[in-house]
Amino acid sequence: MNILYFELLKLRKKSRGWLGPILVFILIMTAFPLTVEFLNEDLEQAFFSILWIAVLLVMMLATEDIFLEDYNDGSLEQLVIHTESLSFVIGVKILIYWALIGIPVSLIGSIYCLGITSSFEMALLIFPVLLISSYIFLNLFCFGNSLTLTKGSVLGTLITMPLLLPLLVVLGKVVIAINLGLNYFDFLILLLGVLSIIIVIIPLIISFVIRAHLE
Amino acid sequence: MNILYFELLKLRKKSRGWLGPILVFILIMTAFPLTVEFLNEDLEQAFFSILWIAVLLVMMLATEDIFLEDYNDGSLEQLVIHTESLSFVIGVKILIYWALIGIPVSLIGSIYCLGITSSFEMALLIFPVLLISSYIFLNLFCFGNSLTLTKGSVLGTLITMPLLLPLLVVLGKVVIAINLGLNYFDFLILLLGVLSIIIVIIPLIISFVIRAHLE
Amino acid sequence: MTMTYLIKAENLSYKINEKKLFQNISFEVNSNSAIHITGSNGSGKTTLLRIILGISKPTRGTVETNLTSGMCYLGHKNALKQYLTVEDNLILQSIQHNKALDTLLKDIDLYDKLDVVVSNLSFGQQKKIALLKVFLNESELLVLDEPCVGLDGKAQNFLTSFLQEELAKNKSIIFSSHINLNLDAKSINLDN
Amino acid sequence: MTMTYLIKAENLSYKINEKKLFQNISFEVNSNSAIHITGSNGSGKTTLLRIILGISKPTRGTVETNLTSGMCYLGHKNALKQYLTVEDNLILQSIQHNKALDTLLKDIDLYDKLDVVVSNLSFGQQKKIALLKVFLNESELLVLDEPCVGLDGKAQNFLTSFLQEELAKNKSIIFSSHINLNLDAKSINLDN
Amino acid sequence: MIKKFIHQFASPKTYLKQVDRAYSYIFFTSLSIYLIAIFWGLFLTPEDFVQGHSYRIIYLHVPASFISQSLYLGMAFASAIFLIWKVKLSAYLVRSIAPIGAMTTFIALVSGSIWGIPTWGTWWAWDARIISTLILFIMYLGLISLHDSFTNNEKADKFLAILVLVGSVNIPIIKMSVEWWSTLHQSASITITQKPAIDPSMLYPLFASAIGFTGLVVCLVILSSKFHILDRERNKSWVKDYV
Ligand code: HEM
Ligand SMILES: Nc1ncnc2c1ncn2[C@@H]1O[C@H](COP(=O)(O)OP(=O)(O)OP(=O)(O)O)[C@@H](O)[C@H]1O
Ligand SMILES: Nc1ncnc2c1ncn2[C@@H]1O[C@H](COP(=O)(O)OP(=O)(O)OP(=O)(O)O)[C@@H](O)[C@H]1O
Ligand SMILES: [Mg+2]
Ligand SMILES: [Mg+2]
Repeated sequence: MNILYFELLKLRKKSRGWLGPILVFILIMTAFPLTVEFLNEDLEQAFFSILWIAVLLVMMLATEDIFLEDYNDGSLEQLVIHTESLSFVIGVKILIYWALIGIPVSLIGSIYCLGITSSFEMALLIFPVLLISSYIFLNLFCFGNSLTLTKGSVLGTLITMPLLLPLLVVLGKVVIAINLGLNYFDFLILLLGVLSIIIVIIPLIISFVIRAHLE
Repeated sequence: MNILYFELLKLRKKSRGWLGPILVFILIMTAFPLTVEFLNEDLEQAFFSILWIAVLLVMMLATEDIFLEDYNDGSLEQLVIHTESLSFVIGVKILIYWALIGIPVSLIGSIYCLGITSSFEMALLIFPVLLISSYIFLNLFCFGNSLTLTKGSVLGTLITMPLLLPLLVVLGKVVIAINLGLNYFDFLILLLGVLSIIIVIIPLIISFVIRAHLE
Repeated sequence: MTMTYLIKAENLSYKINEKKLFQNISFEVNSNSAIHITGSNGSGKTTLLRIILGISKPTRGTVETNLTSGMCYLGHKNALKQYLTVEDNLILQSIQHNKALDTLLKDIDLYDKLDVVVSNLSFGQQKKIALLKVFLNESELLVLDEPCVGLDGKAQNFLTSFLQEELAKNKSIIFSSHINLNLDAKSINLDN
Repeated sequence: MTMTYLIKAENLSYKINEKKLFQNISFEVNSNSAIHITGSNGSGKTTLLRIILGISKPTRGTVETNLTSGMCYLGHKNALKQYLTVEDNLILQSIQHNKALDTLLKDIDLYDKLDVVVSNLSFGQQKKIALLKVFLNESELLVLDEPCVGLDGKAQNFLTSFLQEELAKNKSIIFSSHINLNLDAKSINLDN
Repeated sequence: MIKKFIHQFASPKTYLKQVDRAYSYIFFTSLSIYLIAIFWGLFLTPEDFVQGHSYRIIYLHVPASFISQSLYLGMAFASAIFLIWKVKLSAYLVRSIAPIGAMTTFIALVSGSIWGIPTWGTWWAWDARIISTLILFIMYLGLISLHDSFTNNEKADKFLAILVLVGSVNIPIIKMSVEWWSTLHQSASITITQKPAIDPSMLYPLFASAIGFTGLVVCLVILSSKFHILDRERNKSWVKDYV
């Protein structure tokens, strides 16, 4: 489990890598009520829209050079030479990003949710959704960025966004489901299902892609 | 005016630098109606909130490594050695980023505005506001990034955030002003005033900061 | 009775965009032997080493390996994190802080730089830090791509004598270099 | 009658974190002369060159310059954009496409690489591209920080003979190098 | 076994030969079918009760929308073959289908937008089906730019195939978008399980136009793949003979 320690060590010093995205998240969530004078219900309506987009953007920011730095300085080569299971390492790496960025963002998001909707239940229900969706976003962005490793993150974004939009739609549905007291758990299970597939497959695909890049 | 041509050449090939942010903008604006099932009026309310935040984010993305790349590959050193007026070069550089990212984003933003509010007047009035605010955002983010050139840290974001929030508030007011048919031009002149100060001072400060970094 | 080889390359050819870089390179690396890959800039030395490492695939030919304890590779890029201190970088490369490391650091004049951020080190000092991994390796094959770029005379001598010792310890070395390393090595030239 | 100098450095000292890097370095660069700065890794060669260029400030001492046509600098970092082709990089460095360039490119075996993206070039080839700026410069003073790192023998010889020609043309050169360049140069050693 | 068979059969050379033979047949039959369908649809069917004449754009809109998704499925299929059996031809096909797919998706979007003006009173709506079609369009653009961003074609093929496969999860979502979300847009009026919710007098020409349009698009794919193959294999000896 050295890789876990190594990644943490790197991120600790590179606060831009994890604190940055979290700060951006806070910035967005703080700024949006400022931008328009909302009535209270409107605020609530817009809140979730902003919330999901903010989560998406933050995960995008967080993963922007998740592999690029290692590629540029030659660490990725070393990794490919020295590790048996590249996909495992990649899985762990994504996990750490999630732990350092996904979890705080989910927490902060729930707190904002509490602040805006004043509904403790809502905040509680939204928290696991945030956790899962941030993890899915992270995985997908990592996939896009691995494909376009040397080509810059635009292409990465262009490629990943279509993969994400369906998830956004589902997230919109979840909010409605919570509001109406409907099948919230069905959605949660759906998301969990998607996550469990992604968590296994994406690192495998990424490791394949990275090997192909170095070739 | 070689610098103009050079920057354009670089950006042309590095679509990440300019096409990327524009794409992200489009994707945010396209994705947000998906995230919640809005009624049409709600959509309009949330729209401006999303718009300003999207513009802010996009300018942040665009400037992320506006100096870092040149610093890392040694071009910045060469620039300092060979140019008399570093601050002029920096001013031009920001201008180009604005032309390539700020203007398209403002245009696209206005078009979305037309699409969502169905008000031609609104779109027309919002366009100059977008132009000016994107330029201001760009300048401020460039400043923040120059400060934290080598640190790979969030310091830039932290420093610029307090500078940006008042601007966001003003932008929120502008929308209300347009909606109510009130002192829109006062706001426009206010923004122009801020811009004209920033446009002169920021490049000077940045050039100073960069020299200090290289020392 | 066949002699065991560590690496056996047969008829390696490499093409880029339909242009041949090198053709029909064959060699064997046995324990206790060094191979010096020479050739002008862009002749494919780095490419060949990467093929041996298994990162790149040759257009034609095969590489068979017979290693028990892996290889140690240092390329043009030195895999250091510029924003971390020397100490943190050593940790990242799983180098334990022990006596051997201390004496090494003294030998290469970097003992007092442990807590300096790598980006503040000079070009040659960075290369030296990257070489630490090589100096402390425990693998039987060293693959070094121009290891003495940027090193001063003293460090070059240190490297050469280190490599000689390694050979004496029955290890094997494949390296590319434009500078002559005073090593008893079979040389393979990639220019045609 | 005083002789005119291009650069006159007097009593340069440089401290980092209260530790002396070098002390009391004085020299003059006159036209038609070369200065070779030597010293072990981390002895301050790059720092000294950057002081001469005016990028860094010495802790003590002064540098007076007397240049009419500027300097041409090539450091460890080669100021190439990895994602652009060689051709675009030349444009960025204001190098016109003309006969001189063509013959140069042929001399250093890069004529067929004009439309290759720099990141696809080998280490030495990238250095050569960076040196093109030096080969085509029109300034009276060349400041070169280890210009032959990674170059093959042929390119090194080419560089040496180019520098000799430049000297013959009344230009001046300050360079640092661990490799001996066979140039008639006054050397300044930074080790103490 | 399978591998050997595929490799022999699916050499670009044989592919081009076969396709050259079939091309003109496909082109002329599908062209005539499409022309007949359009003539039928435009002149021989009655005016729609609600929509008036404007509904007749259906003969462009529906086939284009349908094909744009089918092409993606085709790409996904070819990508899988490429990644599993390393059949070069499928990689070529994937790359050649992408721009055609982008084109048909674009036609679907534009024809839909035009249709929206008389029927919905707006040319654009933030509706699931429309957005998902837009997403499909973006996906096609992404695929093309990904492939083009690499100078090394072999790498590009691999990455393209992976992306196509990963992206194919979106296809069912696009397909089902109308059922899953309440939208402005029509849901499928022709399903296998239910009786068509459309008048037969419109249905038959619609069918015919779909078939004709498909044939025409196939012709485009053939042309595009021919260009692509000749370009990619331009250094092979057979290409010199072929040209
Ligand atoms: C930009 C706007 C539009 C887009 C992107 C769009 C997209 C699509 C798509 C993707 C299909 C599905 C084809 C299939 O499932 O195989 C479709 C079918 C259809 N569209 Fe649209 N559409 C748009 C506007 C319209 C408008 C304005 C109308 C008419 C009021 C319309 C009427 C239909 C009909 C009747 C079908 C056939 C449904 C079926 O039988 O499956 N569409 N469209
Ligand atoms: N996409 C490409 N297009 C054209 N040429 C390429 C491409 N990719 C690599 N090359 C060429 O392949 C060769 C790679 O050589 P390699 O890096 O192995 O050289 P080397 O022998 O290590 O040189 P050096 O001594 O400079 O390190 C170079 O000549 C480079 O120009
Ligand atoms: N922040 C810092 N803390 C400690 N030491 C520093 C710091 N910044 C620079 N140094 C030291 O200053 C010196 C800079 O040397 P410089 O880069 O000029 O060396 P050089 O002679 O060019 O060496 P090389 O031959 O390796 O290129 C190095 O010894 C480096 O360790
Ligand atoms: Mg090399
Ligand atoms: Mg140096």
